[in-house]
Amino acid sequence: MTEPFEPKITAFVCNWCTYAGADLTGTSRIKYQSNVRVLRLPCTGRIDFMLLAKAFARGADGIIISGCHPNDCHYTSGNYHARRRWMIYRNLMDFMGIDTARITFSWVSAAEGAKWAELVNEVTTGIRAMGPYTEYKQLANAGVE
Amino acid sequence: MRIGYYPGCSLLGSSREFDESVRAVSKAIGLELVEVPDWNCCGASSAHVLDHRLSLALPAKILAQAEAAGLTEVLAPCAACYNRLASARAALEADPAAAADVAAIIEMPVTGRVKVVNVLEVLDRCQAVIQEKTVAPFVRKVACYYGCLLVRPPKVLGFDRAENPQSMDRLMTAAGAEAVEWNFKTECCGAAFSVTRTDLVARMSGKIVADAVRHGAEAIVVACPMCQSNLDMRRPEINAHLGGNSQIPVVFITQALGLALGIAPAELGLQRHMVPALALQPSATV
Amino acid sequence: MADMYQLASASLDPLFAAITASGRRILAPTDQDGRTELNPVTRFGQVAKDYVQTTLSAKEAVFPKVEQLLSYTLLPGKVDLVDAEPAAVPTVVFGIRPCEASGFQALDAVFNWDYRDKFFNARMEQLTVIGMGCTRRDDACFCTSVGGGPGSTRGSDILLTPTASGYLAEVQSDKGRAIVALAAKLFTPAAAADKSMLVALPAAFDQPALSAKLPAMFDSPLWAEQSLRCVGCGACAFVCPTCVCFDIQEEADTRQGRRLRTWDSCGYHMFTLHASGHNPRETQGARWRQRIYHKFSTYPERYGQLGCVGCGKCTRACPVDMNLQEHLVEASQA
Amino acid sequence: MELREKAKQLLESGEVKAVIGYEPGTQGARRPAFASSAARTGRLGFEGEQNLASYVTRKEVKRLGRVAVAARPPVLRALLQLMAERQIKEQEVLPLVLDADGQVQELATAQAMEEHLALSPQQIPARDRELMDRLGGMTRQERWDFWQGELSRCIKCYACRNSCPMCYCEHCTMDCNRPQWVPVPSHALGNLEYHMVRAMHLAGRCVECGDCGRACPVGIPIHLLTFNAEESVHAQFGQRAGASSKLDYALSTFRPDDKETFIR
Amino acid sequence: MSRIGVFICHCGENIGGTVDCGKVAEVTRNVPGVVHSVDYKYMCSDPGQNMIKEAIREHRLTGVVVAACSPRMHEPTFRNAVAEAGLNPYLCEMANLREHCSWVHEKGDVTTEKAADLVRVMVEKVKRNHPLQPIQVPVTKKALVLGGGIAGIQAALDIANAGHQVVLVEKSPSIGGHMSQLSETFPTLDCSQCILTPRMVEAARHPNITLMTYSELESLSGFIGNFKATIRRKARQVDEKLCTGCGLCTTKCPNKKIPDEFNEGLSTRGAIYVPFPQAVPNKPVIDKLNCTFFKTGKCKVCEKMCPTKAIRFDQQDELVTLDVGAIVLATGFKLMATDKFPEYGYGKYKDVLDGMQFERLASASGPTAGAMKRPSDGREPETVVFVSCSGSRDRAKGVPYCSKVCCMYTAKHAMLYKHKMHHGKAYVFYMDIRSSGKDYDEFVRRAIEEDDVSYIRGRVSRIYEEDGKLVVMGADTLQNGRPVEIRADMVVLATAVQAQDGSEQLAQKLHVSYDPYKFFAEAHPKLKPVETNTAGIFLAGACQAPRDIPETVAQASGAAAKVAALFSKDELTREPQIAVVNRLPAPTFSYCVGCFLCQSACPYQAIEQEEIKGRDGSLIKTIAKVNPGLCQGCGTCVATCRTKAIDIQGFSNEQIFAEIMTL
Repeated sequence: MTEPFEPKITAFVCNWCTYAGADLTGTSRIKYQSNVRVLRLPCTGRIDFMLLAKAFARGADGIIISGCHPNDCHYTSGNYHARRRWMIYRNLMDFMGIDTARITFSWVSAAEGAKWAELVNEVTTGIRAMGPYTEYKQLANAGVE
Repeated sequence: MRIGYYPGCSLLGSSREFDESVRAVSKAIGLELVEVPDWNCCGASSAHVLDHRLSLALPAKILAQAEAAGLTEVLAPCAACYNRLASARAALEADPAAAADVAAIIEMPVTGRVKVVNVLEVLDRCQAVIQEKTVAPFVRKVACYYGCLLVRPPKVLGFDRAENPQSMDRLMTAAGAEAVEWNFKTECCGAAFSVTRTDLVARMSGKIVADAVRHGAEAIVVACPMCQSNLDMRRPEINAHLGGNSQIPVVFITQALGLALGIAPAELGLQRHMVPALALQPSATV
Repeated sequence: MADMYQLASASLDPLFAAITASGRRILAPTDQDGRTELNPVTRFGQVAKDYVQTTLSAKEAVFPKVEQLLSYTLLPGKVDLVDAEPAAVPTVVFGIRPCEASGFQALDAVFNWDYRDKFFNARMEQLTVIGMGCTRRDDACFCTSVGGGPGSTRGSDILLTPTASGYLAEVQSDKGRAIVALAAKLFTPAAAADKSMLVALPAAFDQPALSAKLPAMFDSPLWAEQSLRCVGCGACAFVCPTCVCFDIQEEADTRQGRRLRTWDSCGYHMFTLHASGHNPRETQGARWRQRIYHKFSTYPERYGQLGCVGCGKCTRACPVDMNLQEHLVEASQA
Repeated sequence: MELREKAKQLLESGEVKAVIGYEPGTQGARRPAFASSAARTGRLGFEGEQNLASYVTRKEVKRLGRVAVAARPPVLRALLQLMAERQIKEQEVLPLVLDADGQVQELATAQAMEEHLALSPQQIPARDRELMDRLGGMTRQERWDFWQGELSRCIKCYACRNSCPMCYCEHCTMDCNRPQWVPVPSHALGNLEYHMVRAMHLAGRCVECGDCGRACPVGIPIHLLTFNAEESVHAQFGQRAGASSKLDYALSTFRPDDKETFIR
Repeated sequence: MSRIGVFICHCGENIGGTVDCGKVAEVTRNVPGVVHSVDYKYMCSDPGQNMIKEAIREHRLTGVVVAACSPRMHEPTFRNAVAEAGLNPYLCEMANLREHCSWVHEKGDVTTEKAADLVRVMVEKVKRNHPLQPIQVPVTKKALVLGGGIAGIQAALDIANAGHQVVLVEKSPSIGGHMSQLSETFPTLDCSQCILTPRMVEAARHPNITLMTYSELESLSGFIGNFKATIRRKARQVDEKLCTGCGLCTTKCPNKKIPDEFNEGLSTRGAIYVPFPQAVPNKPVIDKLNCTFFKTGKCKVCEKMCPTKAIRFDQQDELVTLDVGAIVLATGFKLMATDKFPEYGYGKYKDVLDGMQFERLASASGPTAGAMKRPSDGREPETVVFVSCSGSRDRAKGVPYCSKVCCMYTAKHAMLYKHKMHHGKAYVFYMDIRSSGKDYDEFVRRAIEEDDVSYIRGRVSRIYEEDGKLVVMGADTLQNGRPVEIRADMVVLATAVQAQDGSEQLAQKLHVSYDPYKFFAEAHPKLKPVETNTAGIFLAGACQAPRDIPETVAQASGAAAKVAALFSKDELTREPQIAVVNRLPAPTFSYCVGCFLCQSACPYQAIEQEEIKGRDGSLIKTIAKVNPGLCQGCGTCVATCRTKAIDIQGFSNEQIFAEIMTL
C-alpha cells in the first residue's frame, strides 16, 4: 500500500509584493495546501532562469514564480525584465520538451493574500494530478556508469 | 453573413410581424438566417420559477441543436428567449456539474460554444449596410424602448449599458430618425401580468406610453414581443388608465428599419398592429 | 605463438550468436544516419559496412565519459561514505581498427603506472578486443607513421583481416582463445596469413626523429602559429583512444553527494588554471604544444610507448580541421 | 584570386597584422586560415563556413594587432554584436566582403557593415527550418524524447561553445563552481542544463550562423536551440542580434506593454 | 566550519498551536553545522532575545536562525539582538513559521515537516551569509509636498514648524483644495473657510515654505534622502511679482461664460480669473483654452486694464528641478463623474446636484450667496431628496467600497437645507447610516429628530423629470420594499469619492503602489498607514482612501512627523543588500567580461565603468562597478550576468543555490 503522491512545489517570490501578499494570507488566516516551499528574493528581476532549472533538478514537481504586477515593481522595472526572460525561457523549455505546465508564473501583490492562497491551491492540485516529474528526476543518473 | 435563428413561440403567434420583419430585413441586408432545427420552447417565462433544471435544460437543448447544425451564433429576436438562452448558457458555463447533469438530460453535449445574440446586437454589426441601403429615411421622433430583458442582468448579457442603453438609438438615428431623450428606456412594462393583472400592466405600460408622448415621440420602437403587445394590445386599458387617447404606434425595430430600407409594409406585417402603424410608412409622411 | 584461422563471412553471425549466448555484450561500429558509432549489437548484420572509423573511440568501454567513484551522506558530526563498485560487464569490442585497438595499451600505461585504477582494470579484465584490419583509409589516417599499420595485431585479442573468402583470424591472447572456444567449429586453421586486401599507407614523417628533436623545439614559434586556428575545445581529446585526462567532480546537495570521474582535456584553458588565477599554459599555443609533447615526448619517456596511434579521430572531429598528421609533418620539417 | 592580393596589400602596407580567411583542408574540406605575412597569403580564399568572428576576441589573436576578416553576413553580424557588447572596437577589425561584382570591399566602419548587411536578409537555412517546424509539430513528450536522444551523445567537448563568436567569456557559467550551477560531467542532467544555459545566454545575442551545430563532432543539431531562443526574441520583441553596433539587448530592455499570455 | 544556532519561537499558540516546535528544534539539531537548537514561547520577548545573546557567547555561534514570524515583522528586532551579542547582524536570518506555515496550514505532521524544511533552508542560507556593513547615505533636509489641500497644507506647516524647508506644490491656481469649497463642516457646523483660510495664509507666509501653485510634478528620480524632482510651473500669463491682486483685469474680460470650477459649474467666470476671493496666492491666471487672445490673437483687454502691467502673454511653462529628501503625497480625491448616473439624470437635469455642488449652493461665498435657489429656475426647492451611496458600495458602478464621508455630509446637507427653509421637506434615501466618530451619530440623530429630515432606508431606482418635478422612484425596505415615489424640486446625490484623476500615472512616476481603485497604497494597513512601499514617500489624506477632515489632518501630521524623523539625522543608514561585482587577484581581476549588458538592465543607473590598469598605467580591461549609493538591490543585473560576476549581498547565488539544494 503506497501512500498518495504529494507534489514538491518550490516557489520563488519577490520580497515586496508576493512575499508580503503571502504574509497577508497568513495574517488573514486563509488556509492553503502545505506542499509549497517559498524562497524569498528581492525581486522577480533577481530570479535567474537557472534557479528554475535547479529546482527541477533538485526534484521539484512544480514551480511557482510570482512578483509585483506590471507597473508596481518596488524596483520600478525588475518584473518587466523578468517577464521578458520568462517569455523566452518558457518558449525554449517547451522547445526542449520540458513540461512548462509545471511552472506557474503569476503576479500577486502585497494586497492579494487571497489570490496567493488560491494560486497555491490551484497549482498544488494541478501538479498532484499531473503526478511526479519523473522524467526530469531521472536525468541525474542517466549517463553515469 | 450566416447566423442561426431561433424564432421562439411568440414570433409564431402574437408577434408574427416581428418574425416577418426580421426575415425581411435580414434578406434586404444579406444576412442569412438558418433556423435552428427541431427547436423547442425556451422556458420563459415560467420554467425558471418552477424548476431550475428544466430552465437550464430547455435552452441547453436549443443551443445543442444549433451546434449540431454547425452554428456558432444564434439570433433570438424575442427578448425573453434571448435572456433565457443567454442566462442558461452562462449558468452552465459557470457550473460544470450542472452542465454534466443537463447534458445527461438532453442527451446531447453541452459545450457553450454557441453564442446567443439579440436583434439589436446583430443589426448594430450591419450598421454600414443598413445605412447604405436606406432608401427612405425614417424621419420621425421615436422613443427607443428596450424593456427590462434585453440589458439585464448586465453581468450575463454584457450587452449595451444596463441603465441607459444606446444601441437602438444609434440604429434609429442612422436610419434617419430622431431618438428622443426620455425616461423609461428600460422600465418594466408589466410583462407576463398582461393576462392575470391587466390593471397592473395598464399602470406600468401607461407610464411608458405617457412619458414617450410627453417627450414628443411619434412612435415607440421596441425589440421585445412582450413589450410590444403590452404597449399595443393593452392600449385601451392604458388609455383608460391615463384618461386620455394616445394613438402612438408601437413598432419593432425591424419594422422601422424595414420601412427605411424601402420594404413594403405588408412584408413587415405593419398591418397587424392594434394601434394603427401603417401611417408610419414614408409615403404617408409627404 | 599467434594461432591463425580462416573464418568464413557466413560464420560471423553464428559467432555473434555464440558470443551473445556466452553472456558477453558486443560493441561494434554501427551506422546511425550517417554517423559511425560504437553501439551494442547482437547480430553481425547490425555492424556498419564499409566504414573507416567510429567518431568516438572504444575507450568508453573501459573509461566511460562519466563514472561514479563514491557517494556520501552528511550525518551530525560524521560523514557516511560508500565506495562505488564498477559494474563491469563481459564485453567484446568488435570491428575497431588496429590503431584504436592498440590505444588500450596507452590507457593501461597510465591507469596502471604508479597507482592501479580499480575501475579501469575491472572493466579491462572483462574486455575482449576483436580488431578488424583496414581495407580503406582516409586523409586523416597516419598509423604507419607512429609504428602501427592497417594489419597491426597490437592491442587486439583477435585481429580479423578481410580475405577474398572471408577473414583471417589471428588470435593473440587467452581472451581471444576463449572466444574461439565458444564456437570452435567456425574457425578452421589457416596455413598462411593472407593480408593482400589490406590498404597501403606510406609513413608521412619520421616519428623517432621527431620525438628526438621535440625537446629542443619547446620554444619554437611554430606551436603558436599552428594553434592560431584552434578554438580550444576538447573534441580531439574526447575522441582520442589514448587521451586519458579526467576531472574529479563532486555533485552534492546540502545533505548528500557523490564523486564522479569525467573526461577532461588539456586543450581547455581551465585545465591548468591555478586558484591564484595564474595559468602556466596561458595561451592556446602552449596548450597545443602540450598535447603534442605529451603524446610524442612525455609518453615515450615515461611509458616507453607513444601516446598516439595515428587513428586520425582528432582530425576528423576537429571543428576547424586541426590536422594532426599535417602539423607533425610540419614540425618534423621545421 | 582577389582576396589574396587584398591580403598581400594590407599586410605589406601594415594596415593589418593578420588576415583571417579560409583555405583548403583535409578531405577537401575548407578551414579557417591565418595569414600573418604577405608570404602566407597564397592559399587564402573567401569560401568557408566557420564564423571567423569567433577569433577576434581570443587574446592570442588580439595580441597580433588589427586583423582583416573575410566576412560573410553572419560574421558581420557577430562583429557588430561584439562591438555592441564592447568586446572589440571598430578600429581593431577590418571586415572584407565580396561586393556584387566579385570585388573585395573593405568595411572599415560599423555603419558600412550595417549598410552592407541590410542588403542580405537574415534567414535560417531551409534544412534547419524544416527540422524546427517538425519539432514544433511534435507533442511535448516527443520533443523531450528527441532532445534526450540527441543530447545523450553529447560529450561536453565544448566545441559548440568555443566555436561560437558570442561565447567570448573568459569565465563561462560552465566554469562557475561557487556555486556549481551546471554539473561538469556530461550525464543527462549536465548536458540538458549546459545546452539550456547556452541557448538562454545566446537569446537576443545569437547571430544565427549555426557554427555550434556545425562544430559538434557527434552531430547534435544544437544550433536549433539558439535559433529558437533568438527567433522568439525577434518574434516577441522585434529586436535582432547583430543588427547594429549600438547595444539593444532584448533581455536587458523592456516595453511596459510586452504581451505575454501565461502569467496569471 | 560554521556554528549555527537555531531558535524556534512558539509565538504563544500562534505557531506552537499548529507546529510541534520541540520536534522542529530536535530535527534541526541534526543538521550539519547546527550546534545549538532550542524552542521557546516568545523569542521576541526580552528573555527570548537574551537566550539568543547568551547562546551566541556560550556556543561561539557564527550564524543565527530565528524561526518565528515573517522577517518583514521582526527581522530588525533579532538582528539588533544578535548585534548586541557582538555578532554581525547580517549573520541572522529568519524562517517564517507563522505567516507562511502555522497560520495557513492545519495542525499536523506535514505542517511540522514543512516548518522543519523552512528552518533547514535558512540554516543553509545563513551558513553562507557574510558579515555586512550598513550603507550610509546623506539626507537632503528639504521636503516636497504634492497637493495644496488641507492635507498638504497641514503636512507642510508641521514639517516647516519642525524647522525644515518645504516646497508645497499645487496644480490649481490656489491652495485650499476641496475644503475651501465646503460651506459648513460636520459635526460642528462651523464655517469651513473660516477655519481653513488662516492656515492657507500661514502656509503662504511661512519662511520655511515655498509655495508653487499652478504647478505639477513632471518627473522624479533618486531615492530616500536624495530625490530629484522636476516641477512644471505652468504659465499663469501673469507676473506674480508685479501683480497686486487688485482684480481689475478680471472685470472686463469679454469672455464671461466659462463654467466656474470653484463653484462646480453653478456660476461662470472670465478667461482671466482668481479662483475664489480668499485664493492664496490672490493672483489671477489666464485660462488659455478660453482666452480670446489665445484663440484669435486679438483682445488683450486685461493687459490694458492692468495698472501694474503684470500680464504676460508670452510667458512659458518653466521646469524647476529640486533636490528633496522626502515627499508627502496629498493629492486628494474627486467625486464620481456625472455620466455614471443616467438613471438618476445626473448631468441631464440641472436640479440633480452632487454633494460638492450643494456645498457651493449652501455656501455664503457661493453663487447664491447661500440662498436655497435651485439651479434650473432659481426657485426655492420645496422638496429636496438626498440620495446617499450614489455609486458607493455598488459593484455595478465599480466602487465596492464605502465613501465614508457621505452619511455625515448628507445629514449636514439636509440640516443646512432645513435651517434655511424650515417649511421645506427633506428626504434621505440610505442603505445604512455610518456615523462612527466623535459626536457623529448624535449629529445624524439631530438631523432626524430635531430638523425632522425623513430618512428612507432603500435605494433609488430612477429619477426622471415630469412637468417640472423630479420624480424619485425608490423603495422603502423598512416597509417590505414598498415602492416610494417622491416628486421633488431638487435632488442631491452623494456621489462616490474616487481617486484623483491621473493618480495612476503619478504613482508610476513615484514608484509607489496603488490599490485597484487607484488610491495610493500604504506600506502596511495597520502599522504603516502613512508610509508607502517606497522609502521616503509618505501619504496624507484622501489620496490614500476616503477621509474626512479630522482624519486627514491627523494623517497629515503623522506624515509630517515621519518626515521630521527622517530629517533628524544627517545621514540615513541603508540596508547593505546591494549588488557587487566580484574582484579577484591579478591576472583575473574579475570574472566580469565588460559586456555591460547589466547596465541597461539596472533601473537605477547604478552600474558604472571601472578601468583596470597595469602598473605601467596601460588599460588591462574595463569592468562593471556598482554605485552603492544608487543600487537598491533588486538583483536584475545578477540574473542578466552570464559570467556570474555580479552578485547581491544577502541574496547571493551561493545562498539561493544552497536554499534550493536543501528542499
